[in-house]
Amino acid sequence: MEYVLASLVGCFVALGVYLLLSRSVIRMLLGLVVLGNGVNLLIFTAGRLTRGAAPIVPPGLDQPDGVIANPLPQALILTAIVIGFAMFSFLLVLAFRAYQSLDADNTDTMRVAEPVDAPNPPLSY
Amino acid sequence: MAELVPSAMIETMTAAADWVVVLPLVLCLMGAAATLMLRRSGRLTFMFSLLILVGVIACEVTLLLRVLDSGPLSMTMGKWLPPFGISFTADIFGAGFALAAAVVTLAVLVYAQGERGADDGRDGFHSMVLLLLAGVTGSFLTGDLFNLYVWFEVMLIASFGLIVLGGSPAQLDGAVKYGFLNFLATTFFLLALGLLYGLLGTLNMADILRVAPSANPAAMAGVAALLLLAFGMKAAAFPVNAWLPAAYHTPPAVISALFAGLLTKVGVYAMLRSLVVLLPASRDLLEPVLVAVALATLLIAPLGAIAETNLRRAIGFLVIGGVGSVLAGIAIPSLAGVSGAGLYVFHAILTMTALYLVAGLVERQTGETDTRRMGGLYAASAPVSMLFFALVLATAGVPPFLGFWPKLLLLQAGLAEAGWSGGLVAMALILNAILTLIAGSRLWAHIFWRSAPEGAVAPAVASRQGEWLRFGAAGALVAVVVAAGLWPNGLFEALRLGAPDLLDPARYVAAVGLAGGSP
Amino acid sequence: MTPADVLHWTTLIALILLGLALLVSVVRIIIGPTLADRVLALDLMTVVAMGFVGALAIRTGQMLYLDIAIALALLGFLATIALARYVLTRRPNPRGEAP
Amino acid sequence: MGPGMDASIALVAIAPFVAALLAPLVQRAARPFAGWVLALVPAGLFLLLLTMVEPVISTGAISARIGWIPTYGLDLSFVVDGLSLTFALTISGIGTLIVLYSGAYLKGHPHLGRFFAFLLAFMGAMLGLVLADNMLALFMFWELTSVTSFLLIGFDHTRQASRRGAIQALVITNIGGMGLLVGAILVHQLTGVWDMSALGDEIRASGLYGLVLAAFLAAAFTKSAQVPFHFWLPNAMEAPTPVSAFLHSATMVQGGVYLLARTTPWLGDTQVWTLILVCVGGATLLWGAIGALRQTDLKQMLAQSTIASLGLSVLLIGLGTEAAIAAMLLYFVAHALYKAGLFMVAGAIDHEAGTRDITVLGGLADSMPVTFIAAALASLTMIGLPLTLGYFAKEEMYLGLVTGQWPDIAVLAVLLAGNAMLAGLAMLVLVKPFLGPVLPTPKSAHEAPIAMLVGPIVLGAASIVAGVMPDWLGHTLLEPGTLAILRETVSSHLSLAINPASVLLWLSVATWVLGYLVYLQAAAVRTLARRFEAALGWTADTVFDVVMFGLIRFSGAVTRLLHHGRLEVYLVTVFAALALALILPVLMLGGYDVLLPTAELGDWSAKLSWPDLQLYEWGIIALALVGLGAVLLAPNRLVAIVALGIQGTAVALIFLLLGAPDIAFTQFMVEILSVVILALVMTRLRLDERDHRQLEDLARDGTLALVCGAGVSLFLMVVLSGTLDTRLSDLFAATSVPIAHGHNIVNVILVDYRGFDTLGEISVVMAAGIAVMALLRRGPKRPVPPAPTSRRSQKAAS
Amino acid sequence: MNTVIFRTITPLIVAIMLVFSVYVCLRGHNEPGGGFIGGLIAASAIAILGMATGAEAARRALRLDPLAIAGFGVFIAGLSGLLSLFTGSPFMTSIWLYLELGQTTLPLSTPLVFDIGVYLVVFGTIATIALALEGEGEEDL
Amino acid sequence: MIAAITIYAGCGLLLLGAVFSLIAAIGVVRLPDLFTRMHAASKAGPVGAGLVLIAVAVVSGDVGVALRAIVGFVFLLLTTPVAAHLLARASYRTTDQLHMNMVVDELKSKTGQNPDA
Repeated sequence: MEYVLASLVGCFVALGVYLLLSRSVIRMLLGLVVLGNGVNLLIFTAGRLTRGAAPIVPPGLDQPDGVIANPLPQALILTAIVIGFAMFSFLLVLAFRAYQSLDADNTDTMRVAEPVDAPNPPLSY
Repeated sequence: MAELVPSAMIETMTAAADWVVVLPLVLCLMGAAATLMLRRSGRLTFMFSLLILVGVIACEVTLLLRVLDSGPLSMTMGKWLPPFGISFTADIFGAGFALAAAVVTLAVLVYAQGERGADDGRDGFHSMVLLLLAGVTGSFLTGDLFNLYVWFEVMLIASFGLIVLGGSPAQLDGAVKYGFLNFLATTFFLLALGLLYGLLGTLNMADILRVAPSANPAAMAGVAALLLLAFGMKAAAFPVNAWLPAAYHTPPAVISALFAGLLTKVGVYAMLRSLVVLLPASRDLLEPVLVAVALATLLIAPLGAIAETNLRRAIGFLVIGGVGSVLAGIAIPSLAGVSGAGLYVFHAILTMTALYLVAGLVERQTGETDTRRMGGLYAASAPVSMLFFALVLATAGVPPFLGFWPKLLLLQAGLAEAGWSGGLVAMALILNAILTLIAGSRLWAHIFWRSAPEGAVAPAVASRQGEWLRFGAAGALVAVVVAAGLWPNGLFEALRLGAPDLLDPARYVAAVGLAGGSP
Repeated sequence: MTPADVLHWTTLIALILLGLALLVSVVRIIIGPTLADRVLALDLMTVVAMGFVGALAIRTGQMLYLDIAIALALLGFLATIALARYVLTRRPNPRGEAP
Repeated sequence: MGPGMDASIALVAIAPFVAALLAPLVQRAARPFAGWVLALVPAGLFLLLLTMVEPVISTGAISARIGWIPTYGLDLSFVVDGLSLTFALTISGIGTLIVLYSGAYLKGHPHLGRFFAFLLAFMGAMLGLVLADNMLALFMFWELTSVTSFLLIGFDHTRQASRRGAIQALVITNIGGMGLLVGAILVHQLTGVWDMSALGDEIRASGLYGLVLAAFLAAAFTKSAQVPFHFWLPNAMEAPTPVSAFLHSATMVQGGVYLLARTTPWLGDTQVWTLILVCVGGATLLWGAIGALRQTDLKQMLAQSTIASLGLSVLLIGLGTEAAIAAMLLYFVAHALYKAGLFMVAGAIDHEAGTRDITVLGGLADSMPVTFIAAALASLTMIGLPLTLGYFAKEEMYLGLVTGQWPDIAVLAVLLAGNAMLAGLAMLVLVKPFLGPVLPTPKSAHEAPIAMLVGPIVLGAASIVAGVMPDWLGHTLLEPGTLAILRETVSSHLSLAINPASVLLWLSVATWVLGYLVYLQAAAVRTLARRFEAALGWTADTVFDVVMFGLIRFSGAVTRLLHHGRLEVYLVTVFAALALALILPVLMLGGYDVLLPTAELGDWSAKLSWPDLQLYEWGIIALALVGLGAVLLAPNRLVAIVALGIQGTAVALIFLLLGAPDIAFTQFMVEILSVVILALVMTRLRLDERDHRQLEDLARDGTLALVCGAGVSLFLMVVLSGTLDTRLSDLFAATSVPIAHGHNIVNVILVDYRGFDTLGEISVVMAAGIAVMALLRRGPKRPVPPAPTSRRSQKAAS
Repeated sequence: MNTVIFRTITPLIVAIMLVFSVYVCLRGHNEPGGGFIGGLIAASAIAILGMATGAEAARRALRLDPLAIAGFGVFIAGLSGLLSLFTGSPFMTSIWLYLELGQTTLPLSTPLVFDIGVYLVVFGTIATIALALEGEGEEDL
Repeated sequence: MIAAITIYAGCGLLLLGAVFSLIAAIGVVRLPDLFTRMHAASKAGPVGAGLVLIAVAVVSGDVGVALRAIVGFVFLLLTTPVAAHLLARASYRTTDQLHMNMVVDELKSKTGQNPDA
């Protein structure tokens, strides 16, 4: 089961990377989301998988009865999801503003900060 | 399982004085929250954040003195025994860098007030500066790798907010590159963390030190390589440094200054901590890569500074060159090497910030960002030219400025290294110093000595408003750089006490006190 | 067959059916042809996913999964509304500009 | 050597810097007399140093030590011995006169205050350099001289030639300075000491001797303008004349000579040393002398002759005999006196007559008699006539070489030729401008102001006074000086008596005669030298430009190649690095072995067994894959966004299946909100639809993506092949209810065990809110801090 | 989007969502949920309100600047951690108070305060983003 | 015994719900145009999910859980129509090519040529 998930993680990462290389800012954002999901799944899988029992102590008990899923990676993933979502929101709005003022969604044409026609450095003292 | 319960929590009382390790961070965070709530109240936000920063600096001075006096200081949150809770552990390096970061933030804040003038702070500038400092402080002081990730992200998102402040097209373009590449870097970090957790089952740094030697060495080397990539991106090491020259020159000068002082330094510090301290065995396996990266960064970055005509972009390349120096120290982790790397970080935090602030003064005076259209500033403004001159020399590592001392230590480390790597690194350091000086002297000649080129408007009379704040902030930082270079004994004393902790972290581990997790 | 066995097998079948339903509805998302079709299929997928969560709650006996289903019921339509708004703005526009 | 002496030595090193800081204020306060006031500082130091002469003669050396970085074992240690005292006295003495002279020369210059500051700082650096015993302190002062001389040479900063000269000097001497630093570090590593006075034979005995020697020689040769690094020196003439007079007589360029002398006891006196120094010195001597004859500009002639003199000094140090060392010391003083004097004279001529070209000058002796006397005194010393200091210097030079052996004869010939040319040059400098018919000059020449005359006269007189007191000279200069360099007592044998039987006398006469011939044939020599240069087509000077411009062009090319501003290429780099980082270390260390089936069949079946998954779980995984495929194949961005929901739902369901309801919950919510925000943004964008990539780009990106994905998968499998230490989670499960009072362990981790992470996390969320607000707000009328953009765009805006 | 059906149903749905969000937040310590999810649900409610009535109206309905709410959230979250300074424990040590209110015991704890802080931060931030994107971006945020 | 009956009942409801969901999904794929697909999606879909929720309520045998399940069902009934309504409206107003399958366009006949014009 873990190996299946490991392969799935690879698929997520591959698609994320592929989308990130696509030059369209919106697609790149989707790539970030997919990549983020892949990484979350990776953390989850790395914490080993247990089917079924959620890490919740049933009411009235002091300790969970039986095997539970590893709670620590879950907490880490939750943090990572939230952070990823915050980043995603920002980058999305950034892409939107960049589109508004640069009139471009394609990174090929986003060349204001590092101009295409940068002149040769002056040969002088 | 029940027998674990009594050993889950710390039994002893925590002295209130121990809180200095966490207070700087909490003050920054709550200060940021409070300034955000106050953001519609005019100048109050500035005064308030100033107050917070002074408090932070006071705490950090206390912390540094304490750490110098009695070794690393640790606090594990929530009274849980490490490694169950999150440890915050300050050693001399971490505390010193945190202090330097707070000091430059203070300077930047004052400078910004001089530049922004009557701006009411509704754009959340002060909150973001404080958040950035919180992220940086957290990264310097944390003793838990996942926690480090969180503070990285705090720093990152705050820097995102700052870099777009003002929203010019160039800024947005730079921010897109900066944003994507840096967010990717932290994603890689997270990836490495997941794998590391899967290997070791722990995230506490001291605990990792204990269990890492028995883990699968191949997988650990892979994790180390991923960490190297992630931190290398954050630190702008060649060849993954592209975001820095793409973005640093786009926001207003104050923000560039803040970034130059803080962001890449956190990256190299994390690299120092993770590779040299935590995973020394894996670091040794990666040494050829580290050496190659250090060499490339040292040699290629100053070329950019020579080629670039945009002033702040050129300085950005100098920042990268400095990163190369620190990488050299990480590539040769002898006592001299890590001391040099640590001292270089300290130097770079102060000097690079000051350099950008002075670049801001230059741009204000000339009304230009391109050195080809600048000139005549030497005659027009002696103070600016002297500040710039001192900083360029400090960057190039000319004695007696601060930059010389780390360069000396690193060269010593390189020349003492028996193998081929030490000699190469030393040679690269020397070439870097020469190229940096060439770049600096050309900038100097173009901006200051040359008379203003044809068609350029005569240097504008800068607005008087806020001039004292701007000059005061930049001048004070330069004064610190010069003074620290002239009397570096305190720094060397700190290095003498602190550097051995990096190579033999026994004191660090003892301070964390891993009583809770002993197998 | 004890009730527990019945429960086991029914939930298994139900989950398989629901999983199948998810996959089938995805087909419409992929083939479209219009955006509205896709949005509709996405909406259906959310609803089916809600059913899946419910069935899983029965299967595992963890009734607290129910809250997820409730939240899905409450929020699932948000995405649909947002996308419907988008569909609205994409009205054919002679000048080819975003409104 | 009580604390008083320590304090005075420290004072010598520090006072000029303090004076430099105050100089602009003094200049502002004492406007016309600033030169006189500030000259008091070097004069005072000169007197202070004079008081040390007696102790040095009697004890050999005085050392002083100021704690600097005790932790690092680094003190500011100074040594005053015959060598450093000679240099320090010359520097401060000439410095006094130069400060005086500058006050008059640059009268009314708007930046005179700065000039004084740089000049005094330079002098401080130079004094520190010659007094320092600690090699790092030496290096620090060494670099300070480079830096301050940079500011001085470029003082006339609006002229490109000035800036070029300054940068050239800085770059060349800095390259050498790095050599000094490396040498110092190597010496420290070999011996464990920073103080040069503590060094003995260790270096010569070490295997690294060659490297150390190369490092120190690089420093000395660049600083002292030896061939092939000589070219910066003439260009440094772009500085105002007082600066040239100072830099090229007793300071800056003599730093290299000083360094060689200082290192002789523990680095010198080996075959390599002698060979290199003699060859380089000899070549420099001849090259410089010929170069000087080529010029007609007074300053350039003097500058080139300085190169020759430096070559001469280096050659003498290389010889390393008692006589040669004595000659070097005498020659240093003599050269400093006459060269400073002649430069000041040249400055006076330039100042008063408006030109420095000897072909258009003539007969100035009438209008500038005092200047003429000063020039005559200096020139006679340069020629080396008896009763001047120069005479002794020359005698001593020849003294050690009259052995009759071939190498010595060869060196002797070189020396003779060089001296002869210098003597000829001295005659040219004296005769052409001052004697002969009066030629019209741009300005009507008249006597220079007193402050400009004090210097050359005093210096000229000094060389005569020294020239008639051989015993005093031997006692106070030669004996302590040679003791310092050779570390053995040498008794002086200078005498005024002229012995016609001595070969030396006839060698001197030969020098003068040859010099006179050179003088007569100056024009012919000049044309010849110029033709030679023209035939060569390039000089080291042009090579410098070629190298620098090449470097700049190369930098430009590299920078444009690497920092082109195309994000996708940056990303390709990053992902290539990721692929390497994921795969290479694990592969090279054999990490994948755990995944390979081993010989036992049991492992095969374990590896190949069908995963333990229910059908519906397969369904969800298929859903995830289909979702990914849908995103990949989506015809436009919006479909991709919708398709993103599929994989999001699938991931959430996977989490739910595997016992993570909290994540599933969050994932659902985040997925929905992501789509909402995306849709909100997309309603305000209109984007073109297709993926634009070329086929080869697609192939490249696809390969990279597949490699990264496979790398992550394989790595994860390697990690999974081990067992996980779950003690953290075990404890959380055990204590969640009893101690932390929460049944949802994940939530307890979030708010208690690792609540600190959550604190950071919510800070991220808050910051994201601020950042988005900053992005979207249309702020107050005035844009927030004005980021100066290019002027063009500002114009466009206004 | 201004259909009668939508506008009519919106207040009801928003109210339900807000109540539900508080419920999810408060019981998060024992069952799935917690401040973050609660905050997301509440923010979604505001987003729906924004879609139905426009950003300005939603902002008015909210009364407070949503970013200030977020700031307040971080502030009280930090404050809940600082409280343990007075108990001689490290930062963020939980403190539990059991209030006896008649028969029932009301547990008050710093983790609860912390979780409420999380709720407020998420709510404030997401509401800011959603409303900012909803509006035309001309207002002085 | 009662417990067993509730379980059997719950199982039945669960299966029914699953089948409804599947039918809804198939309907969305098979039906010819958006508005007919909407019937499947917004009628059969919520019914399927609702039946599953009711099954949860029945099986759990816990009043609290049952209440929550019912509340969830109510929410579903509250929100799905709104979403469907808005989507249909938006789609009706913006697309032309789907109208060819329409036999009667009541909205058009009520409000004239184009309700939004």
